[in-house]
Amino acid sequence: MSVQHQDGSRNVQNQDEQKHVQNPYLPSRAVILEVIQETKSETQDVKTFRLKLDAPFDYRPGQFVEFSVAGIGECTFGFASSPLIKDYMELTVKRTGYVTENIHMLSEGSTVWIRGPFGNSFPLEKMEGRDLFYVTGGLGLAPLRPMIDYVFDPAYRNRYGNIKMLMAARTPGDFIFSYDFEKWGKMPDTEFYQTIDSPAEGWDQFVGFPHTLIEKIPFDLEKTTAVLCGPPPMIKALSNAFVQYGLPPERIYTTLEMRMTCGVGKCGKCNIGHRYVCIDGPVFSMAELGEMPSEY
Amino acid sequence: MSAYEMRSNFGPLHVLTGNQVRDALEDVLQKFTVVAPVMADNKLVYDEVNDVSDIVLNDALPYKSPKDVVFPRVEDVMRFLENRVEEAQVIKPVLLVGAKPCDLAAMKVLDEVFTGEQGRYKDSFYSNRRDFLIIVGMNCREKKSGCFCEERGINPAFSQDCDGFLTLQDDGAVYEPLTEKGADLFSGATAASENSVSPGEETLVLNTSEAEVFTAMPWEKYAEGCIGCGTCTFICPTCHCFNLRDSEKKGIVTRTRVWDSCMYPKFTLHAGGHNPRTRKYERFRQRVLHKYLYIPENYGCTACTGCGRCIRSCPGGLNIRNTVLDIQRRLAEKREVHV
Amino acid sequence: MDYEMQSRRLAEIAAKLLEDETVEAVLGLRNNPEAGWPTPYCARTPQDAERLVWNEACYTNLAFYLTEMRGKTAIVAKPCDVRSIINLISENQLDRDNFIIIGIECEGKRKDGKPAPGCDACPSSIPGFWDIAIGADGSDTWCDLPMAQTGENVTQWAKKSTVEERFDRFLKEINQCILCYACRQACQGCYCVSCFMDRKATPWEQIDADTGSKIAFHLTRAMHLAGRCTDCGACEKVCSSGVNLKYIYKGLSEFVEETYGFKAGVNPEATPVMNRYEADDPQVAFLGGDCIVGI
Amino acid sequence: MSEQAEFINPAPSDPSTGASEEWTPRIIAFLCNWCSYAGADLAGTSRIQYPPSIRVIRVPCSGRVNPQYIIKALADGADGVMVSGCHPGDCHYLEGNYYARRRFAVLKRLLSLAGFHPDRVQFTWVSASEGAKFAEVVSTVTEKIRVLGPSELGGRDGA
Repeated sequence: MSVQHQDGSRNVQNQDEQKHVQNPYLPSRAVILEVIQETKSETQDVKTFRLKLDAPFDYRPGQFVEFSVAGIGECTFGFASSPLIKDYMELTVKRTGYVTENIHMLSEGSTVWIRGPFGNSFPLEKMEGRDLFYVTGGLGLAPLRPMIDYVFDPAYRNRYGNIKMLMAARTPGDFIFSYDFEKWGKMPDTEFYQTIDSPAEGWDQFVGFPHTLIEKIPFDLEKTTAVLCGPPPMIKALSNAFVQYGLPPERIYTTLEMRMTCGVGKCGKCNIGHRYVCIDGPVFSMAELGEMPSEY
Repeated sequence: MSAYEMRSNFGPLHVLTGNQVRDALEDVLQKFTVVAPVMADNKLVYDEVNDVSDIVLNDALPYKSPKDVVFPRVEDVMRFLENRVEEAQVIKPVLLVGAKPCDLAAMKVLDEVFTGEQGRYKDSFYSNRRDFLIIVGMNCREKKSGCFCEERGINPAFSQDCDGFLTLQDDGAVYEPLTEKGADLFSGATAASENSVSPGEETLVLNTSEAEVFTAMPWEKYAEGCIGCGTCTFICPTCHCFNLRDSEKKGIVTRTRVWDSCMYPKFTLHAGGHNPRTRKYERFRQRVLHKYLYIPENYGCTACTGCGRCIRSCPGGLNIRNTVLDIQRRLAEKREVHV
Repeated sequence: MDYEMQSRRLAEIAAKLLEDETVEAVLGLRNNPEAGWPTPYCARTPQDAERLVWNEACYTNLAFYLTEMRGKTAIVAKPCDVRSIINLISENQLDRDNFIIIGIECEGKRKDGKPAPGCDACPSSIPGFWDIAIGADGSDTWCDLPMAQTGENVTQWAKKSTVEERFDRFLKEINQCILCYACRQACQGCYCVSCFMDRKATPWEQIDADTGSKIAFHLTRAMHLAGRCTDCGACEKVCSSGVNLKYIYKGLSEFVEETYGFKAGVNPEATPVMNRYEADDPQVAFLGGDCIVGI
Repeated sequence: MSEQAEFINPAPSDPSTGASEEWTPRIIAFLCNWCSYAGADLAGTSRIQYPPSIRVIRVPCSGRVNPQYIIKALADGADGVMVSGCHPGDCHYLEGNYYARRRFAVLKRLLSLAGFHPDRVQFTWVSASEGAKFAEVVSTVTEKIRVLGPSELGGRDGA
């Protein structure tokens, strides 16, 4: 299992990783096993790709991968499937640019290239014994899914307390992984909520932005660690709301997205202050983010 | 052990006459691909040499930095074959002659970033080229307008960060081998080495934190005049941001590494359309702080060598040295008030 | 040319404008010994006005900066700056009520000991358009100095040369290009918020710096500048690689003038030449047509 | 200045070299939907023979053909580019081809200045009823480009 940097600091380093001899830029081959259409809204712009890798692949929840299509280019995606699944891995891709558009055209059996895993991960050990509060917006559910599935795994479930999940999306059709919702909602000691931006026909759950809703979901301030993921404005509003509510910023975690090229802290693109999102992140606590310039 | 104690372990000094320098260059030209300062279109640049008479060894600082010997503007790094990828790694040995102390210092920064222990990952593409590079440094006796290497703690007369150092004198030169690779490149009458040169003191540094300078300084004023052309980053000896791109030729997809520049808005543009740095002053701030704050924090060395290239070539007249001096002054004032 | 008198009068005028609060800023050039040549400067107080300079190295085209100014501005403009300003007004990029032109007579600038790019072809020492005049002797009247006008006539050259010669010249220039886009950034005509080379979702975007990308960039840029280039030479002045492609833009200007009778930077009211058509436009360039274009 | 690093294995040989058949130029043809594309259709349905050298891209109007497309085609190694639209005055959108006419004139001068042979890019007007003319135009253009030989820039994909 690859090394983690729980607090994002450079000093906590694993000897193995320091002596990284293999060329980190060389990708390995993978084949698409299945393409899953996620969103049911009109644009249908989110698909999940299930990949079979040539070489065994180990990662921790929160890490990301560089995904390339030869001749098109490379893109960064967070893992979207549980690391405990060894047969395949999944990546969720929204069609938004040149590369992702081409990725969306791929079908079963296509060859793609993968390098990674890169980045730190959610501090799972540090969270042991605590209640967890997941809040996600739209595609932000994807990088959190490995952690959700990991924690729900019978082997690890007893290490964590109660779980609250608040999933947000623009419209009912925009939820990704909706086929998992029933399973998650039935888990013991778990509360599962959904919200959409504006009212829709036949919708009986929350309506409104997540930061306006956390007051309606009672949680234990002392015992809870919050994990957020979503678009930058949502993260900013939501973390403010949590902090105002009394949750210390050290116990709010989020995962950032930045434009990236190399994934190994060289290309300079994901630089926020002296930190590189690709090696110091992508998981940061709000306390760490508070010290960094707000260029994200 | 300080690097300076290691001097002279690789042989004595060689005192060379002008003709001997020529002959030695003639000799190395047979063995290596030589990159040296040459005139091209009225500008002195580091470029590949075909004829010894083209080499210009004098006090002028070449217009562009020699970084593209190890980090080319465009380089093929790998290609996709049917079931695997292949790395481009057959590289000819290159001898860089006449690199000025500021450029040697820059090479050290690049080494640190790409292959250093602090960097966690080793950049193989860079180290492939770096391992095949021999550098012969050369002294610099003339301070150009905009040069401030001494404020950055660089001694223009000598540098340890190379395989051998050529000190030009009025009649001929003195060559000092500094590593095994540079041991017998030039030879002449031998002499004992004098351990008199020492590096200067770095005065132009920022001892501060991001929170203190990020919004408190008048960045918009510093960046006034910027046209966003990125010239500063392209001729900078330490700028190393890059992009990886695929191109297809004759059915084979090759991945290329090309320089990128933080002075372009597109540099940080997310696929989703969000851009963390949309304004020119924000990008200039990134460039200054990356050199003077972020790299020092991560790698322990300031990534500006005081070569003054960006100052001389900026169409908008932006000045990194004055910017840092002004920040220093403002910080000092602020701290005084607090005391 | 009396640079000293001109500078003195420029400082006086700028100080006065700022003192009266007629303008918020005076856009000009200041001495920059570190850079080695005068660089753009924005004077905002009457004291700042002292720093404005005017000498034979003041070759920067300031028109581009005018589009970024907020508030009322005075701009120190030589003939090529004014041509650019006229072009920008005709394309609705500048509001004429928002700035004052301090026209300054200029007989050509020098860069690195040679005439600056564009200056050898400059048709007149007098700006085409001004609010306040500074003549060559520092007075408020123009001296109308004789101009050398030794610039290359690109059409003539092209007609005499072979296709191979033209291709070689073009390739020689673009081979030096590193696609840094400094020419685009400095150009008065390149004000697009998102350049065709920078678009996110298209494969047009090529920064591989291979020959195909360079051809695509430079020719498309030239195409976009057809009938809009004011021959100020900013593209060549800022190029760090010494790429001289102004001859292409100039050749197109000559063509547009000869075929459609349009010259950029003359009339601020004119509709840009590529934005209109005549029903009886010459049928050049067409198969079987009168192919005067095919040089 | 620095040399490109090489790959250990030599590049696989170019499949396009060594072809012994007569060389046919690759010409990108931008055809206006309303006139020239219909003209090409008519040529087809009338079974008029013309060289198989063009790769047709249908556009709504000749005014829609961004000069960038033509430049990009040439820069990527097309042997020639042909653009065909409605006759002046017949534009489905009233004036698209008038704008295009100016644009093409300037573009052709630009390409000449840059040393592309002027014959590599051809503009023409073909109406929906001119099937025979379309075939004739394609033959003429192909012949002109065949005389010039392959593009100096070579095909990017080598196909």
